[in-house]
Amino acid sequence: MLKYISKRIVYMLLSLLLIVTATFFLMKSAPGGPFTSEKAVSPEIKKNLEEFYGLNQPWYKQYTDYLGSIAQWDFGPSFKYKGQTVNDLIDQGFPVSFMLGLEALILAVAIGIILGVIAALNHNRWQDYGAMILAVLGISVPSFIMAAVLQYVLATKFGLFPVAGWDSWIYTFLPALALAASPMAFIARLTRSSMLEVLSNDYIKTAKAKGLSRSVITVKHAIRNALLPVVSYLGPLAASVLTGSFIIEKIFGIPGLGAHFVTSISNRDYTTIMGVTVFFSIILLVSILIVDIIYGLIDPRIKLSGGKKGA
Amino acid sequence: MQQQIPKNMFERASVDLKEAEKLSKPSLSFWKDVFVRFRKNKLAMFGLVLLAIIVFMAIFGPMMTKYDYRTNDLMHANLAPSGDHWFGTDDLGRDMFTRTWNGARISLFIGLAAALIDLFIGVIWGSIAGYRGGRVDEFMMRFADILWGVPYLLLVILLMVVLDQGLGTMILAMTITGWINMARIVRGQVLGLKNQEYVMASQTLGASTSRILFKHLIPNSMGAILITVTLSIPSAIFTEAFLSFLGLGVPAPKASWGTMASDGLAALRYYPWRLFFPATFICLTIFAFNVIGDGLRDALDPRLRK
Amino acid sequence: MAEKLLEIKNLKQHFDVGKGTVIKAVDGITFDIFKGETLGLVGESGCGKSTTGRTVIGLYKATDGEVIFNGENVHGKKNREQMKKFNRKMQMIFQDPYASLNPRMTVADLIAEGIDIHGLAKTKKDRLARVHELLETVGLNKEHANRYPHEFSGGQRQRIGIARALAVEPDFIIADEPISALDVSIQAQVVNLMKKLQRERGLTYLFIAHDLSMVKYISDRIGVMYRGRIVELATSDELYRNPVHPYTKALLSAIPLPDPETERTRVRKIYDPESHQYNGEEPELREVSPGHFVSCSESEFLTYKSQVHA
Amino acid sequence: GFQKESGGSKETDGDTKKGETKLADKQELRVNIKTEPFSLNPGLANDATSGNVLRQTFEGLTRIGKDNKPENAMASDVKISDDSTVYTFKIRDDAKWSNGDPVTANDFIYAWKWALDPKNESQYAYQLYYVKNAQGINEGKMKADDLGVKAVDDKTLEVTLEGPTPYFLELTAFYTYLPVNAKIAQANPKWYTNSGKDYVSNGPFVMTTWKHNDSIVLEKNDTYWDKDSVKLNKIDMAMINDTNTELSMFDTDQLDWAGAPTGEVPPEAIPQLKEEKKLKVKTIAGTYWYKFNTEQKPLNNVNIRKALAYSIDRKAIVENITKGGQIPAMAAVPPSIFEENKKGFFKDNDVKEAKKYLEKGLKELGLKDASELPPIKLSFNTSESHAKIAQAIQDMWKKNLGVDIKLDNAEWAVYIEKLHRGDYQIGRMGWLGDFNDPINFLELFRDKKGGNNDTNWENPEFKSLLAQSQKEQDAGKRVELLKKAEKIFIDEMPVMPIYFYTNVWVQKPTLKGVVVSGLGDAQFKWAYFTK
Amino acid sequence: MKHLLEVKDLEVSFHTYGGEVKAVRGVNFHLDKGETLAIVGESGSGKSVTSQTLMRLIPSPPGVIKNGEILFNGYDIAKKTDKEMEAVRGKDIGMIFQDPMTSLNPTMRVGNQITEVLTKHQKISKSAAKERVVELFRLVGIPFPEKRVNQYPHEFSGGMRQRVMIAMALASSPQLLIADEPTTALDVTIQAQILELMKDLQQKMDTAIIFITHDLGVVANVADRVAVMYAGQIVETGTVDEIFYNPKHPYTWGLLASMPSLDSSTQAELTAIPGSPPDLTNPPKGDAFAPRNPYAMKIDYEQEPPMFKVSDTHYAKTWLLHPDAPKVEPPEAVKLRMRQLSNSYAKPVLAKDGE
Ligand SMILES: Nc1ncnc2c1ncn2[C@@H]1O[C@H](COP(=O)(O)OP(=O)(O)OP(=O)(O)O)[C@@H](O)[C@H]1O
Ligand SMILES: Nc1ncnc2c1ncn2[C@@H]1O[C@H](COP(=O)(O)OP(=O)(O)OP(=O)(O)O)[C@@H](O)[C@H]1O
Ligand SMILES: [Mg+2]
Ligand SMILES: [Mg+2]
Repeated sequence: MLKYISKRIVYMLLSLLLIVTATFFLMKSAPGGPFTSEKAVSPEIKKNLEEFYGLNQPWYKQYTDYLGSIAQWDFGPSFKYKGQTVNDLIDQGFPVSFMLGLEALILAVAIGIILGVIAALNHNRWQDYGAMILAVLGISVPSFIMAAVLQYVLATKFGLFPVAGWDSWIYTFLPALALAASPMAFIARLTRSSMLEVLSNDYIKTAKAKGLSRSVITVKHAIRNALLPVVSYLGPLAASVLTGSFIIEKIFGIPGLGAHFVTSISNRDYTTIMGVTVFFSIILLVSILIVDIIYGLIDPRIKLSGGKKGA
Repeated sequence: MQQQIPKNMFERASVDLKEAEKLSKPSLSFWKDVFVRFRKNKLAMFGLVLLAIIVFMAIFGPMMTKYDYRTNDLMHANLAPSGDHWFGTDDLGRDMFTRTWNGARISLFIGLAAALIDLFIGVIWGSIAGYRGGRVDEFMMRFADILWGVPYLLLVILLMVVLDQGLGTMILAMTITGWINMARIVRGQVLGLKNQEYVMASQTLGASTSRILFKHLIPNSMGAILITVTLSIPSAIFTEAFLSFLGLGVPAPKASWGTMASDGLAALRYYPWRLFFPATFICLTIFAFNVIGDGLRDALDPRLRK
Repeated sequence: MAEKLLEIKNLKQHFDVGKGTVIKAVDGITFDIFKGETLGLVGESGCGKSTTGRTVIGLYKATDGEVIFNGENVHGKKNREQMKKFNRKMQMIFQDPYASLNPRMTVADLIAEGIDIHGLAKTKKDRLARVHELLETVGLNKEHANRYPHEFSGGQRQRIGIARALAVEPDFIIADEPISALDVSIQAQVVNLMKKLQRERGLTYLFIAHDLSMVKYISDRIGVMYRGRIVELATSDELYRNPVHPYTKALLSAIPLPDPETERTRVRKIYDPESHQYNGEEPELREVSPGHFVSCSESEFLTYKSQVHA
Repeated sequence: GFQKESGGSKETDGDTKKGETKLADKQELRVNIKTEPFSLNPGLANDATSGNVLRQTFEGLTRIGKDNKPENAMASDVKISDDSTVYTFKIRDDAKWSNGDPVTANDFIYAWKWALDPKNESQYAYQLYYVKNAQGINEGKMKADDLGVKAVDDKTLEVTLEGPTPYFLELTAFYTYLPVNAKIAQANPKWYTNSGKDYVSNGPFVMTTWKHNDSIVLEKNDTYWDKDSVKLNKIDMAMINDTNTELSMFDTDQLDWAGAPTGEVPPEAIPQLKEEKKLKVKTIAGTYWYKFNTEQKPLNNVNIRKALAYSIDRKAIVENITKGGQIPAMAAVPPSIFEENKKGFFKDNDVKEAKKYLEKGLKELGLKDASELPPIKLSFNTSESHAKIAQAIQDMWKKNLGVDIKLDNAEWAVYIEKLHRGDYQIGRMGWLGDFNDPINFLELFRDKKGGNNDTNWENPEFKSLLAQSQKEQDAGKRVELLKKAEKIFIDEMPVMPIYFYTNVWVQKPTLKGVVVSGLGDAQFKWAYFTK
Repeated sequence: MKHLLEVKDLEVSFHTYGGEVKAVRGVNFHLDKGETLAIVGESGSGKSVTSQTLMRLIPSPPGVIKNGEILFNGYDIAKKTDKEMEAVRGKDIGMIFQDPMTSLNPTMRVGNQITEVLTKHQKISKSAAKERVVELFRLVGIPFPEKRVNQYPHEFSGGMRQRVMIAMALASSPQLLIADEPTTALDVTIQAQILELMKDLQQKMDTAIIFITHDLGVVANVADRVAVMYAGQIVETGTVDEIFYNPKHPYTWGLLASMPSLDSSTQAELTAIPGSPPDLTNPPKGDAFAPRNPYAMKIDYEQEPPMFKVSDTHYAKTWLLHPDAPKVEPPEAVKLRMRQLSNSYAKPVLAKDGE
């Protein structure tokens, strides 16, 4: 186990290095720069600015400098927000996004699984079709439409929730719901299909033969096994949900991290691009690792020894 | 009470042993069998009909009105649905009915094209990773992680700069990361299937990897693959809208459901029909694909056949 | 005796199942199989019979030891061509007729898989003709070619599996419990077929099974496995008449016979692995009488020898 | 505790009559500033959002008054030398920083030098280039001490300019010219990154809370010299970057003001708001135009350019698409500067004339028909309203001239890069005046390779007229020169104006006294709520 | 005396895409306390469906009980609701499934899978249940039971898993134990152990056992009575001696003949029953076995044979017992077994309805 994890961590660092490298060169080759503006600055000033930010250095120097400072968890100053460092942006934004994301994730997982289970238990009955229609809505209505419609109907029209802002719990409800809708739908579909598969397994019959009630069988025997495919989907999902969504944060005026993923790129805010990418990638890689470990915990048959079996 | 049975009934009847090997069920080919089963699934058939209607409308819908999708009529902007404009008009006074069905062409094409390409790459990638296992698997899946970690927006911006705007570029942009989900899911399936005896049987016959993948592992992962494909269609439809923002989508004034829906979203409070029609048809299409996918999966499931 | 077709020398197959545990599924077995014979392999479930079979055919990479087939090392480095050649000569029939046929392929495609892989048919017609011929060989008929495995009964499926193995005209077939999943009457179908094929084509079998009466019926010689090792190897008659190793005795004493009266009076011998007095000596396969090998220590060897000759 | 009678308040707000004014108990304004400001250091700010905050918290030598003219602020008196190049400002005695320190001439000098110091990488330092040697210092060619400023004494600031600058007093109200408390800034170089005791300002309000990317809270500054005019106790500035959300928050009483200049009203909402008579509209100094790349075929032909420019129906665009009361632009300089430009230099939607030009242009190009024109691509940066206008114009050109063009949108940075590189044919752009003077619009096109020209157009006569205007001391004559230049510009049509910008917004009916300047800046100094 | 279990005219069908599969077509049998009934028959003949119907475990849909009664202790199980069945399953009736590889939940410790039964049906504490599980493990011969209870199924060999299944079925000392091919996957030594174990328990607790298997040796070993099934029907039933020493049905003959005996020559072919079982969606007219029956008569293709009574306990469903039928010789292998049993009637008689 420990060996496995340390091996995975080495892979993680390697992946991270590759992500950083790819991002660096993509960023450098994208047209425009941090000082691109409709009111062009004079070449002298531009030169000064570039000098200040080290952008006049040859690329390999810039690249190694970036790597060096990333290794020290120092992402440098933001180009877009003067006087703030990228670390500041992450420190301010991430807790907010994380809270919201966690709420959404819990919502998505809980409701998604419940819907999927209900649908599977009532295969081809109205509950199944109902859950299916909800899921189709969730899948085919993307979060930005979901967010706007929820906001308009529940907040603006009926005043049940605040329109926007980030204050108390009540402010998190709509954005979390909008954020959760699509993954919830996918989880429901996934759970349903794997539940159906699990329910046709022999050990469910065994459990019935023991005289266990339907609910006990569902909870203790079926769901756990049906969750495996859901869990493997959760890794990448958790990473993107927990680091915030640009569109949801924009619509609901939430001071999260998600905005920086998009604005940093439109602003060509190089340091922020690198910073948030590194941050996101770490979360991504860690959550994939965690998911793999959880997978092993749920399913004792999965061995974490590095998966080198005779093929 | 016992009725009398004629004596000759107790004569030996000749048994044709060859006859005994005969199967009593009529022979159906795999696809025919699938089709028969599929046809019995009412919901799936409904989905098929729905999709057929949508495709029909995409082809003929734009011809049903006297309007075209691009001519402005600023004096008649944002009209609610009426006898003249069945789906109303948009903010440039263009007929929403015509635009909706024009958009259907693009969105359906893009949805299917992207889904198929995702399917192609994802299935091959995932199945090779899962089947080969070990270091190959590690390498391939870590590559997917890396691609997932690099900011998509940057990738797309660069694509746009390097390549010309066009259908090919757009589809490339959509599929550059789209296949990863599929790959993950197929890999999981293959991991479970590769130790099946029929795979081993094929190995002992000296089958090549590609043969094992295409003849054995992939056909038997169809269920999960179908679910994922039906999910990648809406995501392609909306990715196109997102790409339009970056200048990579279909160029204005051409319409697509995705761009119409995001345009309509801004007008939600005032001209809700501008969101309603494209969004509804997206939902209906996805619904159709989902029930068709479910039906197909059931029809393809060997455990359901007897 | 006839010439050796297969030599297995000190074959080992260990599985690393993580947490530092290694399962020694096969732990140093040595035996030969002669051309045209059937070697039966019996033993406790989980003693490594299937693993032996799979390692011999190269589905697993052996941890140690050699498998020499027709004078060539199976596990030696080989390119694809050599591998393919080998695959034509050695084939396998699997235990589970349900799991070993891909449910999404027609019988024709299943049987023709080997033909396709090895390019044994020039034309489509030729291919079909071969499939029909094979179907006939295993007692099925042409109409079955376009059907799917689920449409067949277990015995028929197992025959399809045999036809698939025969398609590449192998010399040697490993049959891993080919009849365990079948009911008695159908077992007979399959066993008859296997015997017929052996007569007609001079096939050599490694026949793995639990059912000792069936094994005895089909095998020329029988190997008894226990915990990854061969404990006794002899001709079938000899083994049944003069079992030497206590595990073999226990095994034979446990065979239920379809006769209620004998069953009521059956006394079972119980094997206790602790009963051997090895004194730290590694037991070895020793020939207690011509062609009769038993795994034992020096001291046991003498006792066994005297038993046999008594 | 706000006193009802306040001597300092010069009530001129149009829609309240004296005597009726009953102040509400709660004097707290909630506005939206859309995004996190780039920087709240006056020397670093380079964006409207920062400006909107700084304008409330700081005060320059002058301030744009309610009448849209600069009036004395920190300065109690200004003397201008005869050649208009030396300005002597007397700083008022009661000018204080929010921590009680007096505002001195040195605070200005410190702030300006700091902004010009290349080390401080201020992107708006060029706003100070009117001051003698500023450019040289900023480009690192001169020492900071060479700057044409002098503290005659603590309260007297003498500024020497590069040349006569008729609009210099407008400039001193601009945020780059704001002072900074030198004592604090020297002690704590990071004083401006957060609210707190080091964030001192000299304007009507002080910033008390700054939650980055979330909100800013301003409170009334008790040390402000004109604090009696200030009635608001508090301004809450939210950062909501979504127009529909902003309007919804206004509708649900989470904001008192939605729309320009701090925020934005969604164009789709405008008709209804207009109907409900809620919408406020104010023209501002800004022009929305399409640039022609005059070196690209067929746009190198002036007649083709004119044909295109004459044949679009600007009225239809502003009435049906932008809807915010924008004024069709048939000139370059906005009417808030040149009143008569409301009419412009040519007729809107003059299809007949356009066709003539087209014919002429085609003949010059040796083509028979519009369909033979080389392909034309109209580029714009991604935005819904740009896209709509582009589609409307595309349609108009097709209908009116039979010219078929392609549309091409791009992400902002990519687009700007393309434009600056000259890799375009027709490109959308807009210009919002930095100060209320025609030169700000015309000098963009002085040099072919000037940073903001992009059209590759140059005209010696135009150039010389601009140069003359800079030297002209007489305001009337100067205007004549500039008008002449504009005429040439429109004749040559390197840029096709479409409309003049407006600010549209909605505000609480009880909110009064907010001043929106001709440049579209908001000042809350005089704002208050009635009962 | 009342029987512990009495199955009358049981008919079970599955509604599938291909039509109605008549898996069980009128099955009658009974079972007393402490008795072992072995059910043998071809794959797909409805053995598992019959036994699972006794516990109401057939999946529904698609399965339905079309007809019949299952009287257990006098109550009709066929009429119970699912909720009521929960109290019966695992407590009064225990079941061992055919496939030990898939019948245990792979993600749950084996110990817990058994504790579940105990806590459900007996009011005992968790720790008491744990102890009882260890005891059960010892009883079924699993070494190191204290350690083994905390392992997962995949860590057990097939034989051990099967023993876990048995321990589970025995946990609450059921009155009826249904064992569906419990030893098919096991080698003979372990099979023998398990058979002994079951007999042992039966003696202690007076359990009735239904034992399903293909292996006639096992049948000879465990059964008191035997039922032979073919195509959803019981075609012959009798005491174990009657079936082995005086079989009457040609299918039973076929089964007995196809077994090699340890001393049979390896040269002789085994006598297999040719062909494959009938399609139960369309059961043939007449005797379902007719197409594979070398003794088939014309009537076999026309009319379903009635049940003939050969002795008080021995019934067979074949026209060969009809007085008009020609006398036939069973195959050689069967003839060797045949002996005259004392309780046989002089002539088979037609059984009365419901017997
Ligand atoms: N791929 C594998 N990974 C780990 N352990 C394995 C693997 N395959 C087999 N084993 C283990 O090796 C041992 C021998 O297994 P094998 O399947 O060869 O037994 P067998 O003699 O064929 O048993 P049976 O009669 O039940 O089929 C078992 O303990 C099994 O758990
Ligand atoms: N869920 C189901 N759906 C449809 N048909 C079914 C189902 N379960 C069983 N059957 C059918 O019922 C018939 C009897 O099956 P059953 O499992 O009882 O056979 P069996 O005698 O136990 O065979 P085996 O010896 O192979 O276990 C078979 O024809 C089978 O196809
Ligand atoms: Mg095995
Ligand atoms: Mg069964």
